[in-house]
Amino acid sequence: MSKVVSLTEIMAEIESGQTVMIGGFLAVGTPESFITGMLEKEVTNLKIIANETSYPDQGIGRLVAARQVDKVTVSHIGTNPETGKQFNSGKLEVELVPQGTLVERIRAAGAGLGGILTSVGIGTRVAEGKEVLEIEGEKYLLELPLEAEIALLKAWKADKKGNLVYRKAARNFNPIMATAASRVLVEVDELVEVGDIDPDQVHTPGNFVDKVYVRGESNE
Amino acid sequence: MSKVVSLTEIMAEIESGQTVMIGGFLAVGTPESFITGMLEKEVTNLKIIANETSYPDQGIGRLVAARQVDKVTVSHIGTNPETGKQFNSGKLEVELVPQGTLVERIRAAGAGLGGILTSVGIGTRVAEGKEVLEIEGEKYLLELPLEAEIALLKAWKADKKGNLVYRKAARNFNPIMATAASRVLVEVDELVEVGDIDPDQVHTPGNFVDKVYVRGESNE
Amino acid sequence: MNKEEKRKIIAKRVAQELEDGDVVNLGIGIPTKVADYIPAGIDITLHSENGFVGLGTAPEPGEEDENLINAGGEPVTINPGGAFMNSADSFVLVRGGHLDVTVLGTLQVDEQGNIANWMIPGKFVPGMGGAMDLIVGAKKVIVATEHTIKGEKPKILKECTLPLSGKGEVDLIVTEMAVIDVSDRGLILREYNPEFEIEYIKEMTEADLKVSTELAEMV
Amino acid sequence: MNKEEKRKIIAKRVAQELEDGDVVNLGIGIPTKVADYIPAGIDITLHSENGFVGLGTAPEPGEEDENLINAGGEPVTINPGGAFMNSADSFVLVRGGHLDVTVLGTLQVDEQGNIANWMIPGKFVPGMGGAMDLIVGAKKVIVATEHTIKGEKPKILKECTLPLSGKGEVDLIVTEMAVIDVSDRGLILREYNPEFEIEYIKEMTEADLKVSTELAEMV
Repeated sequence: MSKVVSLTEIMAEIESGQTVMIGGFLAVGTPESFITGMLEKEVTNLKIIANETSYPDQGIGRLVAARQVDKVTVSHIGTNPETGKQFNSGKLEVELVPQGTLVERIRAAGAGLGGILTSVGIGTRVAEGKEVLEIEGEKYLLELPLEAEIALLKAWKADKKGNLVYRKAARNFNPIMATAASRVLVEVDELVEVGDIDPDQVHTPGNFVDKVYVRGESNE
Repeated sequence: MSKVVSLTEIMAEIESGQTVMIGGFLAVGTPESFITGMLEKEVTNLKIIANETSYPDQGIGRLVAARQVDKVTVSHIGTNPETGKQFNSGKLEVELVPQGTLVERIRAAGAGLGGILTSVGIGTRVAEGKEVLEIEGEKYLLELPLEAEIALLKAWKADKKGNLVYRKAARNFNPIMATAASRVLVEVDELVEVGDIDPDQVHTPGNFVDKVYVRGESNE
Repeated sequence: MNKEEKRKIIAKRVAQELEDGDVVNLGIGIPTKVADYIPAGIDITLHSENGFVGLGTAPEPGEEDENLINAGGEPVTINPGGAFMNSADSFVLVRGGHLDVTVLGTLQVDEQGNIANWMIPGKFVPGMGGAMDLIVGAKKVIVATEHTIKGEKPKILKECTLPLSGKGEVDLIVTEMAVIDVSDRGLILREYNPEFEIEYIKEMTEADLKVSTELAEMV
Repeated sequence: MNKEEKRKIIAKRVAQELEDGDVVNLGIGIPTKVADYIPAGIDITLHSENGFVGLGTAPEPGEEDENLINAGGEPVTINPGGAFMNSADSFVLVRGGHLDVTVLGTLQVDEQGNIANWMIPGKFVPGMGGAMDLIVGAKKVIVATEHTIKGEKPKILKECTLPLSGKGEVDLIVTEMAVIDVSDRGLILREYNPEFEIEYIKEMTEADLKVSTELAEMV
């Protein structure tokens, strides 16, 4: 019943063309072993949902630089010139979403909500093509859920049931993405026994997690 | 700069007629000292937002039994016959909300959202009078935010900055209500020094909390 | 068959519907008893909507924890590997497709899969608690109920007369007499308790009950 | 006055706007420098939108923590009493009325309080990151910016020409030349840097600049 697997087993789930959420904020909290695995497996035409596209030599940025990505749904691309270049030449589709709206749309999918109303983006290009609702004189955008086939996450500690604890600012999008994808695959620094994590201090309950890979374990 | 105060200072903030959120689930996670204080102060005409009305001799139920409440917005009243009696005789207004919708409406207020869309309640009395939106063939109720003037919460540990840690099933509505009221007043079992709580294990950051009362402290 | 025997038959049969790895929420009453009959060798995670997964057995007398109750207010325990969460996250789990099965009692259920279990207007208005969320959110909704009210009045109706808790959401009905699938073609009697004649079961069911071509005895 | 001097004047002046107990988010660039000038004796909590409150100073060289960066990707520290949170909760804080002040740089700002700081179509499209959320969510929006582009071209306009980040949300503009209130009556020059003539400041401002009856020198 252990959810702990090899990197090979993780990689077997990732295919070209998938919509993939990847945790992290400027590569902090990103599962770098999974990114390396995807580079080696040469999966292509990925649609990635993440906070940003990181740097060309780190995290998600490496997949962009290797031209394995068709579309990114992110809040920022400024730290990765490669993203801008591919976007300008029409090789990469970029959907820019305000950061708070982005994570709330992911949460909405994970929470089974049909959408959320936010005033962020009203009066800007973000509102283009979106339904506007007026409630008590205030205007709100209807923002729709964002879900994925796969979530690739990074945590600090896991137990064999998949309970997760994140570390410092590496938490960021990871716990929310854990709720919003059909398959949730996690890279961790450390594996502990079931019962070692205080139930009051679990950040992501194991039932949201499908597979756990312990970083640095031999790839059996 | 310490947020720790006496029960008298807490009670000075609570007035008749206020809309008050009270944490807890069947009195587990409810600030009983605050309830006792409200009974003694005899504040009346309260509008209470909570999971349920507990039992007549516990938690929120005591305020109902003492007829200090005009309206409750809750998911359940079955454990407190006094609530049902006052409701049937027209002395108490009861708004029943599905539990998940209730907490999500509170969260929406705390999160600055204009509302959320949920399919819970579609085809039932809960949908009466509410706007229904259809998105990709699926029907959703538009549920609006619920906010309060005061939130009365119970935590296990606090530091002097108001960082909170909850214990076991006493967490329930407390962390969400902490985001949705103008004033957030918390009863805790234990006070620790600033820095004693690992920043990775704070459940409610101190900036959401206005005042902390340590249960059992002399009422100075 | 007394009330206790009926409840045991129902709880035992519902337990067999659970599959290894399922996350399950058990309602108050008969559904709570399902936990006692989970087949050995399968790993079920019980969810308690007041904010945790890994719900365990009742504590030994004197070992109760004042901070640890189930959604019915009873003292409980949490298993190793369990996790507490706030109520918002608890219903993220319920509504977001992360709950495999919910088992609920009911006042009425009908052949369209409608369920009414939260109020009798003018008489009894406890409220829905988390039931409406569970009914909409769970992948599979199992109604665990005595077949009739006081051995006389059908609870399984052509159409619910009480205010609904959920519309078209019920997948399976388990009673002391029968296991009934709710399908597009209506109610299908999949299994029956041989202590009852099929004609009697039909009589005690207001809804039209089609007999499955693979009808079996309840075990 | 070189770029570094300008930035210092701006950051120092913005810091004086902060009040004891404020929760504050500082954007990248000049706003980040505001932290260096927070007046002694007031307690400010800095929020970092990548998921924590209690943002501290830069770590000593060699003391960097790979899991602890600010929203600009720089290594930082967290103060005692700080708290980490996930990105959803981080923006609950931002949007829900829990953030007292946000300080942001900009490309353009105008006399209606509009701000444009996320893209130059066809040229430069970094994206908005968390800026749009901060602009709508913070109780007070302070724009901290050099008064002009390269000492020549006004940034404070009658109407922004670039795509907006937020509409009518800016409360205060602080530059190396001036402190300007955004009011219902338009832009009000509240303070000026005596190194610049008021006429020159007006000239370097495309928007109409009304002089406050209580005009003071920037300190």
